Amino acid sequence: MQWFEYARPGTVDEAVRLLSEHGEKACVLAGGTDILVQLRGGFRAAEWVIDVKEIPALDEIAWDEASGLTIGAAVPCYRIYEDEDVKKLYPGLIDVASLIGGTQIQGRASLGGNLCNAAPSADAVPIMIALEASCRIAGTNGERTVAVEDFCTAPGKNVLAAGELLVSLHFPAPKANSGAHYLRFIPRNEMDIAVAGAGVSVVLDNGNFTSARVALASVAPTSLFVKQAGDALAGQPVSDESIQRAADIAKQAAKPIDDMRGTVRYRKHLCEVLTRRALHVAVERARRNN
Amino acid sequence: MPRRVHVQTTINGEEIDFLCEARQSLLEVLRDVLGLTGTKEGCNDGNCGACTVIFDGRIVTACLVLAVEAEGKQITTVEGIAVGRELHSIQQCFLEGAALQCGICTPGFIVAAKALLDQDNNPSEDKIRLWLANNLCRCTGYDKIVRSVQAAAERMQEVR
Amino acid sequence: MSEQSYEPNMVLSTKEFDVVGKRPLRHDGVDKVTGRAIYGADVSMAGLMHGAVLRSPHAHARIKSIDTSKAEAHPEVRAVVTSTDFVDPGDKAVDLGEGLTRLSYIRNNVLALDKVLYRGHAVAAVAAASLHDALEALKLIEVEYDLLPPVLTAPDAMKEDAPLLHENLRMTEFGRPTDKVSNVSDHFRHEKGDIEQGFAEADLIVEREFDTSTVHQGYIEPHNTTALWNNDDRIHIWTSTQGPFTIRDTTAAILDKPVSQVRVTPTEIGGGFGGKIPVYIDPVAALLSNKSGHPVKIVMSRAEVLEGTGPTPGSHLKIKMGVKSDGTMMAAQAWLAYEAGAYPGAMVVPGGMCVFAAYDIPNVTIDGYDVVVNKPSTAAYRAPGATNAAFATESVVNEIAEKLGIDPLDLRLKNASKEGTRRADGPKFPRIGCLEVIEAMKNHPHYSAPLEGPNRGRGVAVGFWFNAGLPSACNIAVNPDGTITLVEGSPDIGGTRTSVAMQAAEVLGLPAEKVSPSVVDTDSVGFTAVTGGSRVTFSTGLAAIEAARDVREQMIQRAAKIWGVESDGVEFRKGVFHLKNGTENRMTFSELAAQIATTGDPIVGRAGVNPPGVGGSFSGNIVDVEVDPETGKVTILRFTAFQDAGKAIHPSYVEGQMQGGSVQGIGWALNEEYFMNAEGKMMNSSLLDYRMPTSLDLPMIDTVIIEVANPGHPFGARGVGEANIVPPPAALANAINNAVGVAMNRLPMNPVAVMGAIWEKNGATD
Amino acid sequence: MPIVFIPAAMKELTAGAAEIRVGGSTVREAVAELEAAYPGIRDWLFEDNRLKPNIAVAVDGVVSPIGLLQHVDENSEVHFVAAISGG
Repeated sequence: MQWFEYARPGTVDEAVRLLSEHGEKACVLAGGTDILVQLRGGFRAAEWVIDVKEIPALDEIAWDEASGLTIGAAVPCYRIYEDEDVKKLYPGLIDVASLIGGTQIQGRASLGGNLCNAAPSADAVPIMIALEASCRIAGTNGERTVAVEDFCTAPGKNVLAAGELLVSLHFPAPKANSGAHYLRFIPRNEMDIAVAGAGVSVVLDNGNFTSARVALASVAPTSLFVKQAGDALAGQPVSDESIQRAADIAKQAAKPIDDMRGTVRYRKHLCEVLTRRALHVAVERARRNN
Repeated sequence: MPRRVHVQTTINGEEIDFLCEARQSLLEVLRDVLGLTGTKEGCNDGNCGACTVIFDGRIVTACLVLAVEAEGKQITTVEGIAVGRELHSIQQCFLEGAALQCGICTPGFIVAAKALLDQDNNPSEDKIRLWLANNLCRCTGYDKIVRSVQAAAERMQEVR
Repeated sequence: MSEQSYEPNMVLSTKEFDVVGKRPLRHDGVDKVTGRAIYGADVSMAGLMHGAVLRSPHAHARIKSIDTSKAEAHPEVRAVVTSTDFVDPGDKAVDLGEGLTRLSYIRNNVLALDKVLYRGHAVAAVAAASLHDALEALKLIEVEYDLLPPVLTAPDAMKEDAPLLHENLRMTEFGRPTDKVSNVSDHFRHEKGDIEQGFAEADLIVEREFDTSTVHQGYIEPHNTTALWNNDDRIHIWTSTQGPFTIRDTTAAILDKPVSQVRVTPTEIGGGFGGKIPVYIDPVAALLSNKSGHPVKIVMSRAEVLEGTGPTPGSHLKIKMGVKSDGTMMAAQAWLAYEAGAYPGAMVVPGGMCVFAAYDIPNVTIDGYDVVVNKPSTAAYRAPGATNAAFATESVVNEIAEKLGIDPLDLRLKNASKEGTRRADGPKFPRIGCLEVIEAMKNHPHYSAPLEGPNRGRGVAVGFWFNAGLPSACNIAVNPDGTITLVEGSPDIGGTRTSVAMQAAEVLGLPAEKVSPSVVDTDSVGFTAVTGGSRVTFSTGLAAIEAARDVREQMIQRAAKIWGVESDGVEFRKGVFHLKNGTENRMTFSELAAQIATTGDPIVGRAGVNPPGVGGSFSGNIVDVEVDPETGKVTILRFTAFQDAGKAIHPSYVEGQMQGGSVQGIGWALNEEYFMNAEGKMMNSSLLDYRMPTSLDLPMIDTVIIEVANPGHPFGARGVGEANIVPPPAALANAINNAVGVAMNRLPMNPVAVMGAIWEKNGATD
Repeated sequence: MPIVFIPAAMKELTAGAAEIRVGGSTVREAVAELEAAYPGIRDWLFEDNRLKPNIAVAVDGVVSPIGLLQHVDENSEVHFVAAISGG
């Protein structure tokens, strides 16, 4: 592997200073499950590896009713699915935290890393979009907030400028009668890259959808927020027909490619199937939250 | 000589320090620097589980951890599973249950299974299969591995 | 299934022994569960350098030049080698464990000379103080290529205008050379009866075409080697191999040295399945050692394993079978084209021998084609060639059963091969267990268990592998404490130290624990062929039996000497020597062993065998699946594997072979493939994307061991390592068809493929 | 006298005969008799004066590890088959 130096800053400010000092020559290490593979494979070059796991703001999970849920960008998946608040309030997050990689990967991989890596197939991103998550970003000029759906810009690219650091992810407190679910399709049952995935959230009111959000994995250069699919459900009765319409919209919106994991036709088809199935589960969860 | 980093850590209960390059993985240092070759390399990208170690209480693949990250951590490798001359129940059950053929994946499975049984002494077959899905075995078809983990769980309950 | 009303692992035992058939702990077990066992990559020694191999990024190209000067100038680099570092001893035909091949092919595969024939083909290598430095130095080697168009499948490579891999490869046809320059290196034919007449007499003819993808053995341990070219010009190699003598002989041939100058120590080996028979990096490490003056270790990366070692062939097959309306098979025709990869030697010959082996058919024609393509040079993989062939044949047999309305196992029983059945390639079968396997399948509760629910289906198939004999050697020494040490040359990949030791123990009336088996280097035991061909428990087992008998005879003589009688006055029963003729004089093995040192010479038994009497093994599967009709994903609900073991020496490890082989067959069937782009680049060369089954993809694999004793072995043993991989793809295809009504004719039957077939059946356009 | 089976693809060497009774008490002697009667048989089977490495001798259905030295008796069936081992 290429030669690099290692730093382990203890504060956001120190990390930002290192990142701006080394610019393009620096990369951030959280769980390392993507970045170390990329460095080793020569797909990415870095002279400095900045380990951000010991920065408190990147390492905490915090919940309160007023501001919602905050998950530090470097919190590994297992801490998310073992967190009692997340278990109770954000089952959609549990879905993804427990299916990224296998047990060992979940011991290291983080939602923040999954987002920053900006793979089209990122499992965590569609559900974060569906849950209206936002990203807290620190830089030399202070902080800014970006909606998750605006964070990734192309495969492997994101909005972070040189010297910027993703600190944490924020999820609004779940609305009454809401539910969310992430469903992906893989040929094996574990250890696989999504052929397609659908992250959805719904809010119900007396048998009608109040609102809904749908986002897809692996069918576009970045996770695809299909706003029109969710909008099509708003105000509609909860029924197989309305869900089917939203699923069909998701299918039409998908712009996948042919590759070793699937064909265009198959992936578009999966978007319909997965969106439909995920919406049914989300509805069930919303009803249970009654 | 490129700059090396001094790391202090605890491996199998013993305080150890070593020098490494930042680019070296924990797997490399365990095997090439510390001589703990029980931890195996099968893919070097986190997909086979042969290099599974317990890292501050959680299993990880040592190929996806930098050795410098071991600073101040508690690490358990396969060499630390048996207590003295006494095999761990999992090791004993793997032997009795013929859960290994070539044996290259065995250290990873034993470490992963120990971490599972430490947190759940009566896992279902499904839970065992899910927990171990990051550990590939090409010889056994997993049947005897899963049965041996079940047998170890029973034995550990009896002991308690 | 929560309540099991049946035994998941059954042994239909026909003969009992004292040790054989029991389940002792394996002798190497403690080292392997504690991490102490030393595998090839664990080898370390003073002054060790790390080697790395530069591989071609192109599937087909001429090498114009290689400039290694910048790499040589790297401060940490100790040596750089290319194919020009080989002494060229001229070409010759050699037999190095896996049949005839040309030395030039092996040498050029180890390091390309003038052409690269697949992406991943080794071109050069460096040795440096650390692996990181070696890998950095590889980037400094400049290779100029002239790109040539690649050809990637057998049907494409057989076309008249196909790009040629080898400009001087002339096709052999029907055993004789021709002048035809071609990518087809060999065309053979087996004929039996009158094929035209056979089809004319058939009431139903089914003809289908099939494709199977290139797949890898997928052992978890990458190839590795450490070579020391010593100052006395002797070369010592520590490596993970199925055949230390094969490595010795091949390395010596490539380096043009006498075999006595090469010593190979087989380390523990992390899986092989046929893939660790060929030589790849051992001669390269030797060259690097010679140039650098240091021992050099090379360990392949996973991508190198997938792209640079031998997978097993993809294939294109046509099968035509004709039957009477009562199910009697009248005629069968096969056309098999297997992809050898870069150099001749696809596994089509055994494919042709196995394709109709399960059936007694009067009229048969089999054509086989060995075709070179721009993929890695293929290697054996567990019953090499047979799985491809059985996928095709068994699919057709299942279709015939369905069309005739006959139970698929009844159809097989009606036509099953038995002792005396003449095979298509000529000889008659000796005692085989084909009928017994099919009967056991029919009688198993799985076959009659109800299978309810939509999109669920059940499938069956059978498979066959010949197994191998080949030479093995064994020495046994008697220790004064009544134990024996057993020395053998067969690397232990799946518990064979124990299965071999048990056979010696049986002869000597000892418990298995009193045998201490060791696998030793090529200077320390007689020639022993590869751990492959399901041969170790059979052949090395026979060597152990013979060596133990040798010990027993010497022990009887010693007892006779002590008792002052002729040796025919001593009898040996169950570990005890008895003086005949009424007296109470007896000595246990241990008691006599304790007296050896004071009563004469040490007792050492020895044997070298090359046994005939190999027992082929039949296998079968019953599998239940559920298919998601919206995604095409196949979930295996229940799987039962059947196999004739002759006599299961250690039933746990026989079950292990059956379970492991079945799961490899499942992976081959459902997801595994070399996914190549048009340029011949493997797109999925990682264990993330080369999708071998995980624990979560499988149910328990139930087993039934059938014991139809092999008359060629004292305990009746047949090799069990291979036949188990043969039936799963066909059984799964059958089950998928039964579940959702689509006939799958291509492997892998992954979700995209199954969904595509469902769409086609439904006439869906989008 | 043992019977040597000639594969269909080789029958042009034996004027179409598929099964030929020959003398000899070993495979080597049988092949020598065959060659005398049908010149060309040796070239098919031999290379460098020994059996080609990809060809094995099966006598009565059993592949012989000693090949040409294998004893044959009155009613032996001799086949020349592919030599295979396995994975």
